[in-house]
Amino acid sequence: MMLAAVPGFDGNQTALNPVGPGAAHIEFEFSLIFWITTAVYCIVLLTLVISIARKRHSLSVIPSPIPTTPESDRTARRSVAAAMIATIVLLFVMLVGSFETSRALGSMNPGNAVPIDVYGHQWWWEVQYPNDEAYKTVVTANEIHVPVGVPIRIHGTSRDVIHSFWAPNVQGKRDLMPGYETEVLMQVDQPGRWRGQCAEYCGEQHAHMSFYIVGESKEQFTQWLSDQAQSAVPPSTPQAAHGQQVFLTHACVLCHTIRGTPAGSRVGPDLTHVASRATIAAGELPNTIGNLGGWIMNAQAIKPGCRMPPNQLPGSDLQDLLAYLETLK
Amino acid sequence: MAERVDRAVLDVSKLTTVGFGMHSMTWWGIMGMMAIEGTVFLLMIASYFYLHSRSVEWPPHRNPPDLFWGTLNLGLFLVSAIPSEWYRRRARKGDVRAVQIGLVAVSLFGIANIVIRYFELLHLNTDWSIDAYGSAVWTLMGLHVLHLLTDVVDTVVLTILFFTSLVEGKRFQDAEENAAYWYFVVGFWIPIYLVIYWAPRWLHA
Amino acid sequence: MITTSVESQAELTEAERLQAMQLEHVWREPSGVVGWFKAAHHTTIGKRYFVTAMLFFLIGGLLAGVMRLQLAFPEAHFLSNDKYNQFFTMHGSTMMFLFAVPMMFETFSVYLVPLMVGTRNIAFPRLNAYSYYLYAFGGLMFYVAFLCNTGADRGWFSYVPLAGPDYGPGKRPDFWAQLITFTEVSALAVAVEIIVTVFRLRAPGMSLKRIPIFVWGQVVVAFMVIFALPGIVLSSTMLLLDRTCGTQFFNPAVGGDVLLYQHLFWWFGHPEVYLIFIPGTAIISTIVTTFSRRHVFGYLVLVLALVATGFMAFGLWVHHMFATGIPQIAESYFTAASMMIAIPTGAQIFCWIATMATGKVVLRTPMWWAIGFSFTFIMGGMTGIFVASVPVDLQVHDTYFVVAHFHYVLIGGAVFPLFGAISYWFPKVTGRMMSERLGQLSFWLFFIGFNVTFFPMHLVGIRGMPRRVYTYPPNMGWTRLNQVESVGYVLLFVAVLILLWNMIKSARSGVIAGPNPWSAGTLEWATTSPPPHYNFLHLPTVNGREALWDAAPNQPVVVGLAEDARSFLTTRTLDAEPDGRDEFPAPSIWPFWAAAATSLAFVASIFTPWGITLGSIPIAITMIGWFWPDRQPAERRRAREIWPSE
Amino acid sequence: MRATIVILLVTGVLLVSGCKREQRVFDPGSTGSQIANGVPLNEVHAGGTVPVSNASKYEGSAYAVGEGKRLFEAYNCVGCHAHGGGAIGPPLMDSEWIYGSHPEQIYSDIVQGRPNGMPSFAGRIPDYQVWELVAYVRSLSGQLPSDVAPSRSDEMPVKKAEQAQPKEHPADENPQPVQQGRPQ
Repeated sequence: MMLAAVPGFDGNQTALNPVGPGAAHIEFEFSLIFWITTAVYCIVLLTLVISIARKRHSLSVIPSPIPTTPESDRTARRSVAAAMIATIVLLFVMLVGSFETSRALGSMNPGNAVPIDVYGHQWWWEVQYPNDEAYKTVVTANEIHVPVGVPIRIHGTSRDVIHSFWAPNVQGKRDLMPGYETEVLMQVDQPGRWRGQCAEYCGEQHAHMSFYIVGESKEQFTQWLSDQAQSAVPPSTPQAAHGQQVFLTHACVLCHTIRGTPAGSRVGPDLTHVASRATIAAGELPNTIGNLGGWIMNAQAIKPGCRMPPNQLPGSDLQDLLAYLETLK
Repeated sequence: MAERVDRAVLDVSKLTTVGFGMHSMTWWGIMGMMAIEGTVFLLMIASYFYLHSRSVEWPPHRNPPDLFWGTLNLGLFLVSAIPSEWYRRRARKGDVRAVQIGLVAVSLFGIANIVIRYFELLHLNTDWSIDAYGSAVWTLMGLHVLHLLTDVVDTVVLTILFFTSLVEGKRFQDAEENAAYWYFVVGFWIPIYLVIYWAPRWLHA
Repeated sequence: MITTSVESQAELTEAERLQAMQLEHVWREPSGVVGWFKAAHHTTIGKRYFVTAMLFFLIGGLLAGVMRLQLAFPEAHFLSNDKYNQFFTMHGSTMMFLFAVPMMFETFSVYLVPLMVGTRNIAFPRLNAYSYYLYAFGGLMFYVAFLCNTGADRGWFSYVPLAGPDYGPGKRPDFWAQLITFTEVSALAVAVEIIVTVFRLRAPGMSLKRIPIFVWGQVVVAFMVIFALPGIVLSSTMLLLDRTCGTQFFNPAVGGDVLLYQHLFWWFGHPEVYLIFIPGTAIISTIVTTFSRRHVFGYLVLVLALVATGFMAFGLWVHHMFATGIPQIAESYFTAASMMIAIPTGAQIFCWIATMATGKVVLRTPMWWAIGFSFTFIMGGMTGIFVASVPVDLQVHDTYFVVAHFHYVLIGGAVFPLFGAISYWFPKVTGRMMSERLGQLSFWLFFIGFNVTFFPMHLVGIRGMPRRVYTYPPNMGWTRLNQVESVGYVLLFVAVLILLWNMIKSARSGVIAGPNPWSAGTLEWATTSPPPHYNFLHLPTVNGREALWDAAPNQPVVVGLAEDARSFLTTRTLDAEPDGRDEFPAPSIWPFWAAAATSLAFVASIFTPWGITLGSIPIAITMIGWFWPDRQPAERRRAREIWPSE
Repeated sequence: MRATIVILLVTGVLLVSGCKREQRVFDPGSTGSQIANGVPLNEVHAGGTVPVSNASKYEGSAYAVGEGKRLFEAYNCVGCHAHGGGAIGPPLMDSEWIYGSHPEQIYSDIVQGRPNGMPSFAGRIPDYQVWELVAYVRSLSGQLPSDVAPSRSDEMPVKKAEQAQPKEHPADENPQPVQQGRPQ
């Protein structure tokens, strides 16, 4: 029944390589429909080809129309009726399968689910781990760490246009729409990095709006969460200290937050722990010092139309700024 | 006309050239237009209630439209159906005089409707750019104004036509269909009137 | 070469020759440049629709080619993201609004339906001309805008808020919205003409159960157009109002709602898909009948299937919105409804197979296209079941799987039948046969190219590639498949070129076809090829489903219509018994001016809310000019009037 | 035929204006992305030069003005100027211009800052963003063509959409644009 075996469908962004119950249920229904429709397709077209081959007539002369009577059509009538019945039965099977899957998805126990808020922005994902004590609320971007084997409740909406939250290995997609709050239940059963991507056309950089769901053990997750809850470490080296000054006196501070510093704007991603993330620019580039530098100098060359302006800092300033950002683990 | 004797024929030379209702091409055309525009009206009304279902207060902190002018217009529309129906029936008899009088009357009614409509618009107590409610009300109103204007222009033109020497069977068909279209404009004012003027009051309570 | 059986030009008597000359004189289209804009015969307008729609098909195809080039390599910079977004939006909008509907509905119904029901012209010929000019002007406007970097770039659906006032700077979405207005007005006009033509102008004896399936298909489509298009009339108008007049329909901050747009759009958008392939299936029924040399099997089933599909189309729109998170109960309903659509479609396919299995199959080019249709369209139907199932749709929605699905449905369900129809009716329209050899060559190239292009899209979609992305990362395992698709495009392109070459060459030097080269059964084959402007020397009467096959030895013809005027016969809707005589209006320049005035108003309204208000004045003037009767014919008619005796 | 020509003429006009209006320059290039600084406008400085023509490039592009509108919020101009009506800072929708209404003057207002609270953005945001802000600010008082100025926003409507804003007539409207960037 499983199609995941098929080479090429074992990637980290495919519906046929489920790593959670949600995607698994869907993969089952997918396979069910796949096998039924494939069989039907072959049978129907085989019949078509055979009947043509048997009744084929020479091309040179177009014969005069042949008379037909209800009698002469009796067999045809019977076979068509049979085919119709078969069709209806098979449709019913697939329909029931579909309902069952929907029910299974609906009945994923939300009781002890870990709440995570996701906000779509043009063109990145804001991720929050709410906490009753507001100051402990963790804010990060484009990377959703989740404990393996525990149900997750994603609560999402959009800050601008319609986006669609979709990590196929984990769960089906859900649109995030301005004016609507939506909830998706999901669960990751395998540790690893599962890629997701915006699936609703959202403008200039729709192509570069991806994120990662990072499945990790409960311990790792709690550890990560408490780390993220911390404010940024104060710069230890003079270079980093100067880097922080660069950050606070240039455009950066106008859009970004670094908790523990005066920088508190919510326009762009929260950078308090930027160095702990594996990618920048909504999953487009690995988070290396080189990429980060290029991104700061001219993001527009990398991701045309994105909201990050070019910042042509003097070389030394840039080095220090990068050094500082690298300390934000 | 010369026909080969051996050829079986179906002679239609005795059939009528003037037909009313289902026997007239124009009637079918008008029906088509009504079907289209009716669907637009219905979908717009549906949108109105959809927007209502998405909002907490309806109308959002403002008064519903004042009843007076709208109701007055409703009354006028209904009365105008009387001369309309009268000349429609006379048209089937080819009674030029009656159709002339009827058309003049309905044109006058139509113009009166437009004037009153102007005052209606002044008393909607909302604006299309304030909120979705205002937009819906004004669009619904605008749709009906559009039809009202179109039909009044049609009627006036037809009236003029009926005072020329161009009157023929087809014109009487036109006259009848013009009445039919007027009923459409009048008929759809009733639900739209209820939606614009009464829905806010009922939904508010 | 083929020998055409049955009636080749029967010898005309002297009387008939005179009659023909008289009709020719009365029905001739005005000549000269100005005359070109007056023309109002359905064959003339139909041909113009065809050429224009074909042109837009080619342009849309070229746009697709550029996109395939961009997608052939990961992170390519051949097209900027800004350009790519315009390209895919223009491609979608062109194929839907400027090619598919005008071609499958307007072109075919305008040209063929009056011939198939055996009358002299389409109902409301001036409206017909008007509809064509509006369509042409709309397309012109859309592409002039594109040339000045104002090409629509928010997708063929232009969802709010992305296309709304706050996130769609400039005028791009406004031009899109007005393109909709143009094309929908022309489609609605033709819908009314077709319904009235079929309900009132059928040849005596063509009762409901004898109407050709092709005509049934177009009638169903006409009704769908009438009830579906108002949905997008509203949504595009609201969008334009929000953008230019500051209304708040889609502003969540003050009670507006972004889903309202989607509901209205898909209320139209889903039937749209069906009104593109229903004519396709109707064409297939026609071709299969002719080339299986027997009355189609299960006529009633086929007709009911078309009607059922038409009705169901309105119950499915939400299945384009599953990902927005709709209530479980609604989900279940729309899943069931979407799957049920497979029943009427399946019924049609089984009937075709039965027809072939019990007939004598002649594998001429049109039949090959019909077979190609079966392979592709059924595949599209199968993947349609994936999309219909809510849970599965949540995975494949807005991925390349869906792109593959609807290209199989639309190219399979519309373009294959279209090319079949071209090779089938080409002799009727031009009087010459198309080359069989080139025809089959183009078929095989197209068939292979199509599958090479679109089958891999299923796979790349399942591997997680979303739609409407201007590029993709190299490490996703999408590159190879995308390159295969791009190669397939080249095959498609060549195939279409060969088809065009075949048309041009055959139109000049093809074998003379004669009135009925396929010895088919429907009425359009009962007149000369190409048909004269009066269509039939004697208006025919009908004695069976396939008028020519079932004609009685001495099938009567209609006489007694005035031949010094464009007169025609009206019949009753159900039994098609003669009902009355009427007269078509003469060709006139006014429809053209009215269309021009309308176009100006539409374009102006993009830039100022006053566009429509002030623009309506010239519209009113031209319309009055259009409807104002001429004295001479009026007097003639009055002289001969016969009033109903009540 | 004639009407086709009319249509073509109309669209021809759109063509000319259209190309400019729909221009979307994402990567402003080395000059535009230089960090703006407070130097006098007429003084040539690597990338800092502000030719008078520069303004029209941004005021002609609907996209640039739209970006300006977004930055007006992002950089919290609304904090003092509200949505143009003014609060702590002066209103920007009227014809009153303390330091002149010409793009170059507004540019230096933003870059150099002004007494009583207007901070200087010198050394912070890139040059092209200043110009986008300038273009948007001028759209607030209807100085831009209505097909370029932004439509309504998806927020509580607090004022007419910029594109519907009647054109204000500042005192210094007519005299030539100042050669000297410094406020007189």
